[in-house]
Amino acid sequence: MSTHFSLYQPGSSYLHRLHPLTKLTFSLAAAVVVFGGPGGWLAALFPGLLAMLLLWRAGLAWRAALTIFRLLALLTVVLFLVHGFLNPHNKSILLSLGPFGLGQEGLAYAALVALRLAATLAASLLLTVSTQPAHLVQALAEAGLPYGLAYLLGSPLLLLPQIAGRVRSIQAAQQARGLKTEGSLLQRARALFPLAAPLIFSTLVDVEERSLALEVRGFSAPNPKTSLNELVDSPAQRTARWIMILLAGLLLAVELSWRVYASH
Amino acid sequence: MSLKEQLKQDFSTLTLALIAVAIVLNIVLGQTVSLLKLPIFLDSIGTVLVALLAGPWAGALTGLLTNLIWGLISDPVAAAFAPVALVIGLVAGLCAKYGLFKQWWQAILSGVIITLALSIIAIPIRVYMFGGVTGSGADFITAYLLATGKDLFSAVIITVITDNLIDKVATALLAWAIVKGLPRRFTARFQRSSSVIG
Amino acid sequence: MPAIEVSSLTYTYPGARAPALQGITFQVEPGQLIGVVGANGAGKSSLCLALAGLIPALFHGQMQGTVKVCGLDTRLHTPGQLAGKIGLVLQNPASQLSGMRYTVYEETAFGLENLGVPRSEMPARIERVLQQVGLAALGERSPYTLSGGQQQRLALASVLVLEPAVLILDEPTTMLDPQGSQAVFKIIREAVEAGTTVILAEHHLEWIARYADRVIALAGGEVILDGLPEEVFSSPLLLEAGIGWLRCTVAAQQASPLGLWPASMPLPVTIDAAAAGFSKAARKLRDVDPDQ
Amino acid sequence: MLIQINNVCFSYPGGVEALLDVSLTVQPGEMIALVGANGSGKTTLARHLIGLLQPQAGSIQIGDWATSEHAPSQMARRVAYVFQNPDEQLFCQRVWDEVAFGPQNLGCTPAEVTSRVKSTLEWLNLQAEEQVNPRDLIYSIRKRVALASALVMQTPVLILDEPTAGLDSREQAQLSQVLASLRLQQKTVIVITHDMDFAAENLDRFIYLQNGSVLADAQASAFFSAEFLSQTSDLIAPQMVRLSFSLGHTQPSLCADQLLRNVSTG
Repeated sequence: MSTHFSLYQPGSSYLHRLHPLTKLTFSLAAAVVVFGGPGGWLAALFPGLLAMLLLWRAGLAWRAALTIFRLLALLTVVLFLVHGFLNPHNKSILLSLGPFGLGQEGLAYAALVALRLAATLAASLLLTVSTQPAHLVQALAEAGLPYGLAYLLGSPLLLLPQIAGRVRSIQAAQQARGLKTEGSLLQRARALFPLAAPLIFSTLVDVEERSLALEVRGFSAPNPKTSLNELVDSPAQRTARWIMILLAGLLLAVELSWRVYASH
Repeated sequence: MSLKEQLKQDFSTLTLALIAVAIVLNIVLGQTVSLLKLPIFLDSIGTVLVALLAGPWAGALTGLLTNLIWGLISDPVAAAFAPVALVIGLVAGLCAKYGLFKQWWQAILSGVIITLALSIIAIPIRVYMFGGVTGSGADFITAYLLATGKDLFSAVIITVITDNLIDKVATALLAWAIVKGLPRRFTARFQRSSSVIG
Repeated sequence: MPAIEVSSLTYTYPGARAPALQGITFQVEPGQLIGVVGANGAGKSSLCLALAGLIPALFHGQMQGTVKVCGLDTRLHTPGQLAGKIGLVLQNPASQLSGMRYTVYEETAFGLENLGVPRSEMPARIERVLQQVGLAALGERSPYTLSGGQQQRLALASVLVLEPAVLILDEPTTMLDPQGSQAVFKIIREAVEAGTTVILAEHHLEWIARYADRVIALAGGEVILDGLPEEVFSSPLLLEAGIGWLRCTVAAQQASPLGLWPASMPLPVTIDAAAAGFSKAARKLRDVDPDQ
Repeated sequence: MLIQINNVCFSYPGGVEALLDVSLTVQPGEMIALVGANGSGKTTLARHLIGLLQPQAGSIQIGDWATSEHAPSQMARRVAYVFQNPDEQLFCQRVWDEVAFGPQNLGCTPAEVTSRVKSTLEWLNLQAEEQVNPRDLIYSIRKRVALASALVMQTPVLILDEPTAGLDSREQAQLSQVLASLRLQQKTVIVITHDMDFAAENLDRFIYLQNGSVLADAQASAFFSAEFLSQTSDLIAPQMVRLSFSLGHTQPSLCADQLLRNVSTG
């Protein structure tokens, strides 16, 4: 499976051995705390640092940091530019460049948004970098997620390279019939249907054979399913999950009631 | 037909297999579009196709899962916009159900309706979670509007609508043309496709 | 109890004008290898889907008559219930991968997991079937990096691991090269020797003529011939139905008026039978005319 | 149209199915079978001929055009390619538009397009299917539509990738007639195939690839020598050839009449 389609980094650190639901709960709880929590610097900083610490102990911090940089660098720059210069709340101008002034409030707001995104991303990477997608899907299925949904979460990832490979052979086939893919916007727009339609048609018509193959392998068999791979879980992790859910729920409830109270 | 039977029918193995590849098409078609350097994403074509063939619930699920999976495998920012993708599928399915995908001009109208509906969800997410920007080309529109004195919220409203209008209309038209061109024996297996092919 | 009983099976796809299958009746004893031949559009695939119980369950449409496999009426059992009894292999290797598993070993386990086979029993069954299809060494490989031929053998393994009593293959070698095809045919023969009943729809007439216990020829959705390979593959009906003969049979037929094929011998349907006949005729020519 | 392939080397980014120093000359009007196992480089070589792939070393000339200097959409004027899977090519709502797509891209006038499409559909007796949605046709007829959409380009060179896969004997007979008339029109035809029976009866020169290099290049009767066949497991010789050898003939027969002549001479 071509790795560039997944953030998963094979390994055997303690993080890899943690039950997928524990890591999923941490990621979701962190997101709730960051965006649903009291909203100050601390609410963003704490989950992010905790996630990076856990990643660091598993030797995955460097890869996570790189991924965060790759995904957020451009966004952060744009945030600072847009809010630094254009945020309506800018009062105290730190630096003026011609008609525009760099507002302190705008910069602070941009920094907070960037920090929140980085923290949530770090928490989600804790899950995605150390968990093989199929194991996450299995964990969800064992936790009662309907099998059909588990299939929908698991299979696209593996079908991706197969179907992506067709884009090139379809382009070849149409170019062999004189289709031009460069030139004016209109010409390129006209080339869209001859390139997109065969990909969609061949993929959709393929669905019938794919669903037959699943049926014949007992996909909709009525009996409870078993699994070859055993996911190690422990009572400790189970309690940890409940604690995280309670904490996040508590924080959210406090924040909501505070906002309701403050608005009257 | 009770909701339970409707759901059971909407989510047969065939529909599940359809949704799985539709999720892949949402992700892969971006490649074809960038190959042609066109100003659209086509990242919800699979969602709309499923909505037309298997109904609003299946369409909504396709959109939701596309962004969740895309977030899982390469860009967690996309996961934040999963509710937007859900709305695209739901609204497309409803448009089809009420006969708004029979003719090509109705598909354009549906594209506009989808754009307006998704904006209701996309704008708050973009403002509160991302401070109004996502690092894509559309940020220039927001920046320009802010520079002309608009407040962040209204700047983002205009950005989201202009950014999505062309793409969603193109997506609706393409989906309509595809369903029209699908083999008769294939669409016959989806009771809901009759709302498009009639 | 016969492995398969089909009685006056007629089926029309939804929205289709003409029926795809008409009044089909035949029985198959366990452990037999049945070849199904027919021109494109004659109903080979529809018959395979009906025998696998996927028609009418998944395709709706109108069906008359009954299909019983291992004594189970396919209209009274869902595909999920038939999964352990009937295996089906289709034409495109890549689209038969589950899309849920990362290694050949796990892909083979997919069916066992669906049927709820206990985890302890899985390794033995998986290793045996991977040995059977010659993929034992590739257990840890990703199914998506295999060649077409290897993927088709994996499709076979992931069905044979359920130990079905009946195995149906719908043109399994069309997308494979000769080596891939021979490997698939070898696995099919071994499955038959192990007692599995096999229905093989194929354009590759030569292999069927040599190894099938019986051949059913279809045209326009009806059975036009049902008999031993020697009878079916030398019947003029096959030519009219656009199925055609093997080239060695055609050669022998052209040879008989020239006295180059022994009148006493039936037309050959295999290379070996043709070689035997022509060498006999050639010897007779030399005895009659020694100085040649 | 003369084809010159000079010392072509090529490997995919992953290093799969490479071409190793392939040199071939194809005279106008030759009917060629490009054979070998999957992954031996057959399709890779064919894709070089229409400029879809550019060699890392060496060059390819189609007439006076070097494929490195002409975009594929230009090469489409000289080389038509029928791909193995018709479903990765067909996209129109009607067979007529599908076949008309190529000539329209070449800039033919509407009148020219109509006459070309009409004659090509008649040639492949697809008139009845003219207004049908290609995807409502069965697989083998879709293959014929893909063939028509290449023949309508009326190019001097034609490449067919596995044209017989999935065809029944009547459809194969029809394809033989198409190849026969292409031979009369002095077209250069290159057929990638595993079907040796079909190739022996319709094509003349056999080029055998293994791991990206040309191991054998000969006329049919010389190609199917007992010694060569014993070395390779990639090919299954035509039935008539195997029958000749098991009858002890020295020369392999390629069709029934040839075999009967050899049998009668004892």
